[in-house]
Amino acid sequence: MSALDELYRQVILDHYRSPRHRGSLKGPHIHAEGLNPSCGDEFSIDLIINDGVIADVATQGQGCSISQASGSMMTEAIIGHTPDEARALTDTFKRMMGIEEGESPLDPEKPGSVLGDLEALQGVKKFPVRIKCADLPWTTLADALDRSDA
Amino acid sequence: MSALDELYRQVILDHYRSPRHRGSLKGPHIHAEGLNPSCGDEFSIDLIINDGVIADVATQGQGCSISQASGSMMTEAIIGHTPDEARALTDTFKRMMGIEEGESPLDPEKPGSVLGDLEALQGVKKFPVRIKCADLPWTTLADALDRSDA
Amino acid sequence: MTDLRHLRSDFPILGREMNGRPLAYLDSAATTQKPIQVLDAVDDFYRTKNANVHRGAYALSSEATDAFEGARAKVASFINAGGPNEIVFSRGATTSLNHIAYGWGLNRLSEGDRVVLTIMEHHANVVPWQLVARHTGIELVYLTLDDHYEVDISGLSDLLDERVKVVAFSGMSNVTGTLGPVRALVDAARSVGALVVVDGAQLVPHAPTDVQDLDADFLVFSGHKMLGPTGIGAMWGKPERLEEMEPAEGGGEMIADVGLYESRWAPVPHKFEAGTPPIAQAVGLGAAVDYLEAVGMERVRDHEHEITGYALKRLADVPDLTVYGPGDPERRGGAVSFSLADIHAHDIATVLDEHGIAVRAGHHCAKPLLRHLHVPATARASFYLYNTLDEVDRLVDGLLDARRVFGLNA
Amino acid sequence: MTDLRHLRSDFPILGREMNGRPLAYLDSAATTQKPIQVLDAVDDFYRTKNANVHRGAYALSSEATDAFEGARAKVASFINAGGPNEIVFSRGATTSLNHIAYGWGLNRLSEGDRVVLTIMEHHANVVPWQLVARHTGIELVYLTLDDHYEVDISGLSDLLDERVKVVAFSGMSNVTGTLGPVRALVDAARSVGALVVVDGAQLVPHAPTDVQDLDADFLVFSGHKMLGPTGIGAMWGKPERLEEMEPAEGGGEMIADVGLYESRWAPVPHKFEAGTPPIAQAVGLGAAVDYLEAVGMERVRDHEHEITGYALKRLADVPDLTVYGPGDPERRGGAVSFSLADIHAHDIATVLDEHGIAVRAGHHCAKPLLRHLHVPATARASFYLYNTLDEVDRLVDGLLDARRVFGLNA
Ligand SMILES: Cc1ncc(COP(=O)(O)O)c(C=O)c1O
Ligand SMILES: Cc1ncc(COP(=O)(O)O)c(C=O)c1O
Repeated sequence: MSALDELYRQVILDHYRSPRHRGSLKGPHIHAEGLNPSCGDEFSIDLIINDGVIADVATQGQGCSISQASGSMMTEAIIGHTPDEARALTDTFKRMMGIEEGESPLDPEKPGSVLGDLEALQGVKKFPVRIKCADLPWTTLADALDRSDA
Repeated sequence: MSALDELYRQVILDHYRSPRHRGSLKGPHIHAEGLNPSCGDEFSIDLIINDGVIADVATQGQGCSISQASGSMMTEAIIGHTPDEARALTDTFKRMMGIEEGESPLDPEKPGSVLGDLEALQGVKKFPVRIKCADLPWTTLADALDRSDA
Repeated sequence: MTDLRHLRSDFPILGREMNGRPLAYLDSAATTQKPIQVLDAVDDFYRTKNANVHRGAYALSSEATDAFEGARAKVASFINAGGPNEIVFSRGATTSLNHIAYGWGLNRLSEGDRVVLTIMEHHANVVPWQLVARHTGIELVYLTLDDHYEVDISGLSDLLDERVKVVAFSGMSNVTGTLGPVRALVDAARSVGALVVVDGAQLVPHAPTDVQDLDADFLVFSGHKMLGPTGIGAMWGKPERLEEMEPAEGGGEMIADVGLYESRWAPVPHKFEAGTPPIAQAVGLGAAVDYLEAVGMERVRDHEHEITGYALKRLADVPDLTVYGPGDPERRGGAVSFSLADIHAHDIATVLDEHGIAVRAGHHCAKPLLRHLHVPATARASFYLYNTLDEVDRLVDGLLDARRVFGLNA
Repeated sequence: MTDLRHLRSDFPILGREMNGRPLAYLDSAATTQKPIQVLDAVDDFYRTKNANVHRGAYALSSEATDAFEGARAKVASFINAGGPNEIVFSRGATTSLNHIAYGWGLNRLSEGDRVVLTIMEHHANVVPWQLVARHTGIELVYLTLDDHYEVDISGLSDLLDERVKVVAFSGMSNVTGTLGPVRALVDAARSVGALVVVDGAQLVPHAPTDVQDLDADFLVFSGHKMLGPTGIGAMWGKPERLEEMEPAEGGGEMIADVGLYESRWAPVPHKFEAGTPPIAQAVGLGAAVDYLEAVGMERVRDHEHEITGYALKRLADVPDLTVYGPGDPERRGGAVSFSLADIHAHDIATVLDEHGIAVRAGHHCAKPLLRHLHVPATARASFYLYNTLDEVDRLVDGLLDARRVFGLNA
């Protein structure tokens, strides 16, 4: 597979074209917005945390397939988890992408076992300019969780 | 004679150290000020024109030996002359210095015959950075004469 | 075809490979590449003449000053200015526009005065006026674009009254390639005595420019967009306007005298050049101007018309591709913005990059325009004298590959 | 002696002849010469990486961005800043001081507020405040120099009250070599909550600088005075101050969003860097910093102390020569201003130029100081790492020849 085809895997295009948990939430929720000023990509997130668990999530935004797909996959990965688990996931993701230091957490023998669909974003690592695209939703999530003090 | 000794001839040093017609004039006079902003040299001139003739002149200023000597010699050269003669002299001087286009007006056979002491300033031509020093008093004079409408 | 292919060897970077393919640099609206003639001029300046300018009483400093002022004279004659003193060097078009907004605007405009802009302005011709508005209460008024991507001047006469003090517009849009309607806007401004500021960042590099014909009050442009170094640009101003304008920056070299509480300014243009100027960069810009003049600005323009026309024709064959900009290559510049199906502009740029093709993606520092066009980002190819028709073909092939990668039929 | 003679071959221009003699360049306070390492870094950037920064979605632009941001990181670590984001690139010290005066002063100061300066300030730290005073009504207050050419801080406590909002001063005078009394002025400013701005144009190039120790709010300096290219400089700011400061220039790259009438700014430091920055020049400054670090700033300082000490000693033997500046070489910088008998400074410079020696003559952009010293112009020799004791000997010989030319006994 060429680097391009590895970058734009089917699962990524699918999340880009049909983003999950799209929209906004009513009621007591946490809201955060992220912007990548250099390219103009935008991402915002609403979270509802009930009984210490992320009960619902909705996102809005515009931008490239990488940022939007990363955000869509993120929503699926965090829903039903505690804020601390979401934080841990954020770290795992950032380590996989080389954004944070540390060994890649993935198991090369069993693709998909650690981060599920998100592992498809590994192809972005060959495109350093695009890493911040994949990162935007996660930085916005981290910001939201910080605000919640949860 | 070295270029330096040609530049700083005795007559120039003499005018520098004992400038002629130094001071200011009272009564109906024309006043103009000149400044060379890059080096800070200053020169100002007072003229009294009676019956179409420059009857008196006085200058003030500070600056290098070239600008001050040029101004001192200028006063001697213009006093008693009409404004038009002073303008013509200015042109002759500027042509000698290569500031204005045209053949040098000097007679190499008879040094001093055209511009008197002022011909000593020819040595400045070898020092292009200093030409504007020699020119400052003359530009100020031209300015004064323009104001007088004489 | 005005074949300028032989010039390519003057540009070392064009020999580079990018992702395994020869580099096709289609981003000259952002910044241009530099010929060795410019690089050598800069290098030679540092190696043989470097000293600070204007202040020196020694020969080296006077050589440096001559080189710097010589560059000013070259730039002046390049745009047919009345003389070198009508040229003020700056860091670039942005700084020059800020100088005008602050130096002229902050000192001479007040509450209720209006500045007319167009919706296609680069942020460099929007934000400085917004900053000055904060301090003065001036109002910004925008002309919009019509369906053909031309500045809509139909409402212009209604808009004109004595409140309009400045009309400031781009000579050519860096997004749509739209040419500013210079004649109409200058006449309109004159009819109410308003100042005319032309942002020539995309104009001066690409076509012969004659400020006598233009008849504006100010024209600004950047060296790095016309083969020159980064860090240098210029403002041309009408002598009367330069006289009446206050300096926006204070410091050394721009003064006649400095007192403790007040100062007097040096003559134009020096009063606008506070501090040590970008000396070597001005020398480089002078060399860039020499280079462009040797090629001939008519040829530069003709070459770009040809390549832009070819690009518009070939892009029309790519399914689901929309070009944002006028269709007639003779009536537009060589910045070609487009979108392709549902593929985001950044993804287009990434695919093209893999093909060795450099295009820009994003809002191109023109957010008001992109909002007006209802598109968050476009991809943009832009051309200069070193580009070839082959590179356009490669662009089209790259776009077809983007369709493939995104699962669209090619 | 910290012998740095071997470095001279890195500086091509130092091999040049001037008026038939080897060039003795004693004007580094005006601008410094550039080593090949810096020239090569700039040239290489243009030949292999040139693209606009931040905006690109292609690999070349990301290489350019990495080079530019890498330079920011180098500059940050050179002055021990908390991180790269504390560094704002500009055209030079003058522009940075204007940014502070406009960005902070114009927006946060008002009538009756006071800015404390010293009489030894360069025009770059005087005129911007005067310009801002026109729009705000702030008052400028000056500390003077005592008989030993030291800043007189005896009246400081009387002067301090809640009206004092800014204390801005030079780390080292470019005329007298006087070091700004950093500790006393920072403490004084802190006691009334005033902002501290240090003009480091002559400080940062010549001695190790640690902004953590300095404890100011802002520090500015110019690349061309520290072996770097012209057209680049930097401002360091405390993070809190950078956050609260408004941008002085508007344009592309400094925004988060641009509306028709209002905009939001990008994060620090980008909000202060409108438009295309001096990209290649930043890369060159990064290389200059690498060079200085390889030599070691302690050695640079020690070398200058030594050469300045030797110069002060030798100049004392020239009859009728007056040095304007502190006598102890360890307590001053390497700018040595002097007058000689009744010979005007320009005439001194001309005579020395004939000897191949480049010194500056004039008011050195410090008219308030020269008025205070009651001297219309001085000649100034200033030293850097590439100067030698031989050059000092040649300076002294030249001065003796000036006496001869002016008919004074040698
Ligand atoms: C139309 C237009 N104006 C102004 C600018 C700003 O130029 P610079 O970034 O060189 O200051 C640009 C460059 O992007 C431009 O395209
Ligand atoms: C003390 C001081 N401050 C500021 C400046 C201004 O620096 P620049 O001309 O590089 O902006 C200088 C340079 O002459 C200086 O010596």
